Amino acid sequence: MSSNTDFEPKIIAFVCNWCTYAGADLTGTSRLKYATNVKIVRFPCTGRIDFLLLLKSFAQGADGVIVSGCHPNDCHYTSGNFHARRRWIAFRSILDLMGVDIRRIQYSWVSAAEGSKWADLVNNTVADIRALGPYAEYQKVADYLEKEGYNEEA
Amino acid sequence: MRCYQCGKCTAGCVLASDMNYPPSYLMRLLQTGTRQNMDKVLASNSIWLCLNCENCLGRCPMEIDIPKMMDYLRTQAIKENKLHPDSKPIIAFHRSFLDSVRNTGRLYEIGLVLSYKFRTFNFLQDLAIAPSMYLKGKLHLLPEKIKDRRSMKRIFAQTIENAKTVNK
Amino acid sequence: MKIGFYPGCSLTGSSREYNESVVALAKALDIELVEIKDWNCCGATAAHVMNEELSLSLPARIMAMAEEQGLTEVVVPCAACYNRLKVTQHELEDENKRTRVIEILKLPYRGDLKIINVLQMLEAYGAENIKTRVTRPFAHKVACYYGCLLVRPHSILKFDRVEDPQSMDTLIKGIGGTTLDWAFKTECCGAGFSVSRTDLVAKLSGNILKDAADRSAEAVIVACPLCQSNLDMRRGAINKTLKNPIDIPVIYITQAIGLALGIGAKELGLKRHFVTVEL
Amino acid sequence: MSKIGVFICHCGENISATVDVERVAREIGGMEGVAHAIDYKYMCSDPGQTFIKEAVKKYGLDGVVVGACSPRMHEPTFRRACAEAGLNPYLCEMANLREHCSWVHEKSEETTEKAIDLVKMMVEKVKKNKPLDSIKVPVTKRALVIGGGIAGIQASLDIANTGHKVILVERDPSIGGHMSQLSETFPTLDCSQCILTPRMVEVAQHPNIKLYTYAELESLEGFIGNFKAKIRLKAKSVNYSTCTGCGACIQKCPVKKIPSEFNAGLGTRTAIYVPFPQAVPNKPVIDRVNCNYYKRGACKICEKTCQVGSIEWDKEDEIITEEVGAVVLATGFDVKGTDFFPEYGYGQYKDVLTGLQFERLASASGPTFGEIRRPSDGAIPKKIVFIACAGSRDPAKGIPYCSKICCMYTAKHAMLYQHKVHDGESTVFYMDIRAGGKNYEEFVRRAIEEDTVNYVRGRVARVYEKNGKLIVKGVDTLLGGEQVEIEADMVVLATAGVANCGSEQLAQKLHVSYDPYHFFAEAHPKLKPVETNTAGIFLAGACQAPKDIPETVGMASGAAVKVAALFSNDELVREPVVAVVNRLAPPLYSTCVGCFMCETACPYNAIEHEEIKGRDGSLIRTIARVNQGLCQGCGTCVAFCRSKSIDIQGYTNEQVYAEVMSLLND
Amino acid sequence: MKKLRDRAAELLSQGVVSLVIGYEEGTKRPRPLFCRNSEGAEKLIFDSHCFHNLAVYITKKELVGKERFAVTAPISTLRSIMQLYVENQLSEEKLLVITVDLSGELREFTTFDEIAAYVAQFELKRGEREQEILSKIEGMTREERWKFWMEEMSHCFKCYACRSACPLCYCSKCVVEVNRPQWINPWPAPLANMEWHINRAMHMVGRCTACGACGDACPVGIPVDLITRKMMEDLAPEFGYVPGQPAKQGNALSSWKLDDREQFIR
Repeated sequence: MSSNTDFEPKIIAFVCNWCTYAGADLTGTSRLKYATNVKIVRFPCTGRIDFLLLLKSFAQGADGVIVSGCHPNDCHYTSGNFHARRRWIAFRSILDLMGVDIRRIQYSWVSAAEGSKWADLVNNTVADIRALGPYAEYQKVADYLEKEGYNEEA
Repeated sequence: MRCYQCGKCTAGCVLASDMNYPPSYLMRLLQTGTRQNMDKVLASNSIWLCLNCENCLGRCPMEIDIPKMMDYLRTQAIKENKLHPDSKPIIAFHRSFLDSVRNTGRLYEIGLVLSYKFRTFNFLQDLAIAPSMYLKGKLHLLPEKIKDRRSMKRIFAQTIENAKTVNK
Repeated sequence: MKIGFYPGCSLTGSSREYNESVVALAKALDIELVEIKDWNCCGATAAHVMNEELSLSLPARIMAMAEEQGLTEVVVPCAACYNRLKVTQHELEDENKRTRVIEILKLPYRGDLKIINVLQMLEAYGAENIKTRVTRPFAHKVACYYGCLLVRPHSILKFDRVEDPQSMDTLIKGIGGTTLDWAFKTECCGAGFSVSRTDLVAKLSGNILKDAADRSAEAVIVACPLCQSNLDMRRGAINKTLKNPIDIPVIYITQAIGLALGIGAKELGLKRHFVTVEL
Repeated sequence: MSKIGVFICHCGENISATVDVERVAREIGGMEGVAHAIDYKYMCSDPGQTFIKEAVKKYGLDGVVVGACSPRMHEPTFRRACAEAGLNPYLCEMANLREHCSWVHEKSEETTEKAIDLVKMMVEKVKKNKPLDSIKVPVTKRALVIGGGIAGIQASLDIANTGHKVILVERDPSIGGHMSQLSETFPTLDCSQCILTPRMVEVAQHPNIKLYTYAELESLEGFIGNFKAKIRLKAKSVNYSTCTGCGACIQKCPVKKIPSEFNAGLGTRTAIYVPFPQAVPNKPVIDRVNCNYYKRGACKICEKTCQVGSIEWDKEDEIITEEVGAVVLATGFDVKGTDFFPEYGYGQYKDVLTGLQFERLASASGPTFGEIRRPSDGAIPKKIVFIACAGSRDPAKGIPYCSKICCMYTAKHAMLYQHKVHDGESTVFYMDIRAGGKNYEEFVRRAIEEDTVNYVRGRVARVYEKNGKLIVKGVDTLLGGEQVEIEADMVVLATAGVANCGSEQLAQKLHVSYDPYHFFAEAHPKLKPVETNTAGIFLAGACQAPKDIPETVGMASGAAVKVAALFSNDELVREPVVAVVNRLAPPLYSTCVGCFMCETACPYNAIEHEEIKGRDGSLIRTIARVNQGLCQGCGTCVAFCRSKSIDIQGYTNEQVYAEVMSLLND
Repeated sequence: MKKLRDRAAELLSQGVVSLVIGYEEGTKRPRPLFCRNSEGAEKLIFDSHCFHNLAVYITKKELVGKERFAVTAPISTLRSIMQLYVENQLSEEKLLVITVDLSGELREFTTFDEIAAYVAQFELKRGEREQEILSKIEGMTREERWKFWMEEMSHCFKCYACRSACPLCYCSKCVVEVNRPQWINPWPAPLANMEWHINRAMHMVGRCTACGACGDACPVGIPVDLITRKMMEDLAPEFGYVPGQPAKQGNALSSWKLDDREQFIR
């Protein structure tokens, strides 16, 4: 599986506006390079990130997901990241119970000053997901869903 | 280790002035994490003079359990056989004490003292008070023994003696 | 009132008078003491210094026996035993340690036994009777000496105040005595070094006695056989380290209260002290 | 179908060097719903913006996506351009092609493809964007300042001097706070009262300041710009409009042995009293707990003495309501008493003092008129020991933090002592000397070098009394842990600064968060030190954490500027990025079921209960409603809502869903 | 039982309540009974077989109306009632709760504090069935768990019986019915089913009282109750909540602690 060197994972990053988005901006202004596989979706706060969005990402073909926000105590909204952290603890626990591969969701705290941490995070996550291979297990069921679903509707 | 060297333990320690290293200094030696300083600690008399009176723990702002640490260091010193001369009578006393408990289930004070004297060759010690102790009814000539002495043997076999064999 | 009783080794030997006074006082206060059958030594400092599992197993056996014999509350007059039992109970709240100790003991152990010291027993079950039965008020100025093992570690024992404790003072005041505000209430007397490092005991106990004497105490009141024997039996060695020899007696709280209730000096074991008691 | 205009910027060569911008524009131009797509050298330049404005008009665009730098850089620029062209600014979004793409990748096919994806994502988002109006909230231009210490005084004066009305509420009978109790101040040793009292008088006389002493905040409702404060005016039992402040009643009051709060318990006061001679207002109140009349129903000597008949026995507490637009919290701190320390005698030794008590001894207005004398016997102490970090930096005592001011005031105390008792010996036991501040380190060195204060590094284990002396058992850790024993005549504990009593309840009344030690929490530890997480409520001084006078005054002025800035607008205009609870036609009204889990999740207390009532006035349902004045737009409630009944404007469920799907569906 | 019937009849005839929700004998097991008059109360039963969670009915406005009503509640129902109260769905004025305690005595609760105190004596334990299946799942590898649940999910035909049976699924519009965007596809297919159950478990964090009603209701026997149950067992101690006890500072997900676990965060 990991020998599949042609495999380019699709990874979506869900980040907060105030820390990680700004941190990724700093990666840019510092001209640090990272893999193109990751695309950033901006949220006001990690507290806003809906767990269903992560599920939908996998269903629609993502191989990995990054969720990142402000370090504890640095949240622009004081406690959004704390709420998010709890939600993730619960989410991970449920996913693990259901047998979803939780290694494919990488959580992180990246501050507005951690441009290089963001680059490292992206590169490491891409490497990790590449080693895990495509999330075929999930996507297979997703494809099945589409066919079955439409059939039923028809 | 959380010690920030305020020194409050040393300030309140009743035997700090008799120790090679007072408690706070000892904490600092441990904090460095070097083998060299660990050896210094194990070979010091501080760990043997500590009375476990717990004044230091009671007052420590960081709630560091120094007495417990001393317990550990003493076990370690015995294990590594790095013993300060001051430890000899103290260990001898403790061993004699435990021997008595192992054999009878209770402490046999005369037996303890005799055994201690054999261990230390300090035959003259306390000769002065023994007769008056006897006269005041404070010494039993025969040991009191509990019935279930087998369980004592088992407890000792599974704890302290077990630990010794492991160490060998 | 019926209550479990663990005398411990000292009370059967070098500190017989403590035992005698506890028993005599309990009788006078209508408290029935039920001695734990076939009790063993708590291991004292020796076990604690030499091996942790041993230091937990010995007290655990005592408590397991008490539980087995249907006792729910046990009074432990010796401060050292009291401390070992309480600390063991606390340590055995840890699942792993408890399992291991039960395995060694081959006895069931619940850990819900209530362990109290003599002061707690007198406070809880004797206070009223003492008040009404005092026949010979204890009109003396004394220094109450608590030592280490009765009050520390506070987080586990949860007894009295950690510095400047008051419970013994309250009892003494209750029988008409005056107590000193002094500095060495909870300083260490040298405890288990009595035999192995008599020199250090002489020094530490000397400091204690000197402060009490400086403040003109007529006696030192204690609730621990180790403290008593160091301050009393080792007086010769102590006085050698001091400029002026000190002759104030060291008596147990149970003896002091016993005297106030009119119990005889012999019954209270006062004749067994090295320093003559004339109170 | 949407008509979206897409504008791809080269950013000179910053983007075009690695991204094939023409291809991006070309491919995006073919997307469904895109009416117009171009690339240009500098979109943010005047000509670039003109392209956008003209395209909006020419193609009748209903959405704009600018693929350029980070939105954190130029989003306001492009939104303004759209607004000028008549397009609602919230229909314009930016794709971050520079920081998140061209600068972080090499020139390659993938880089261009990623750029296309990023633009596509924003096109899909914009399709779901809705025109939004910025939120306007009216502002009541009066401020409420709670606490009349130096922080409250400074904040009140600064706000009042900008021409706005201020209501200053003080719990005690006089303003002045702890600063009025201090003797001299570090590092200049100027007299505290001399610099403070003119400010106190200024407060009393300022036409813009309404002063309520002996009063406490009862409740606060509303939100930024629109608060309603209920204030309890405690019964003073003295009519201040007739009282002349002559003080005759105080002279005659028979209850004289009440420990004086102002003198930190070292002096006494009467039951009818003015806390100190320079008090503002300088009129007495009756302490009903200690007054003979209130205790036993007889006495009334003060009434007989009063020439103008100002005593009001039956006066009751009064509750008034004030409407204000902003609140400054300046409730200050307190210090731990000596009874907090078992090892230093549980407070039973009279000559073991707190730092604040020592201030009173050293103060010319204090019980000893500035002479350092022992409270026990009035003797001048020849040996004095100062113990720093008493309670502070002591996790075992529940106070792990550094109280910050003690190092400096202890140095000051030792210095004052040496100045007053020339043959005295002073020792300071310390752990570290924290003297960060202008002229602070120099001040401490002066105490050590010129005033020969003996600094010993180590903590004190015990203090006990023997033969009228206090035996201090300390240690010198710099000598490897050598024990140091001092027979002192007086011991001064630099006890920890703690939150004022009642600060927790006050914080709850105001919905302001607080730390585990009950100090009020600032909105951001670095960038918002005077704001709280409740908009419109600001912090000044030691109620936020222990701090010294210059810092307190600086913070108070900072809070005042925040208030003045708020008051410079008639209306508050806010970004419409706020949460909204959906509303539907009856009988549903909303999909919200009123579980109010969002209420506990909201960091800003912006969730309100809205009662939906039928025509007959009967309650049909209670649902959540977001107060747009309080909501800051974090969206935590949105992710939390099970029935998706709350959404957040600008980041709606539809928008973010469309973004994610656009990245994956191909 | 007699006492219960008498009391219910009394409450109804005196007009204290207008409705008593309880149990009556059913074909296989007791079924819910809604009695509005004292005659109906004669059919009431209450014993250890009455485990159907009646709390599911008490949020149904069309059923309970505006008058005060009573519900006979075994322990699982009491836990659900507490949770509904925490979520502002019940008021003390409208609800009278009756239970039969271990000694067979009738107990009536008029305040939620009383219920909480009563419920606190009962420990929430795994039954034999739960223990058996959960220990099997706990012993599986991640891949095996995925296979296990996919197999189970392939039977699900989205009848939403689990939702209807759950007292805490009282939303007027469920997320599966929200179609802008369509978060979860409403048709039955393994992934949509999986998403639905993950979503259901997430919605139950800090709320599920492990009554088992959802699993009981499933017509094809998927152990859906064990998803929420296991979640509850894993998270309740960590987040500091106890099913059936009022949450002290809000729900487990709407509150947080500074030292919440975060070793999984890079």
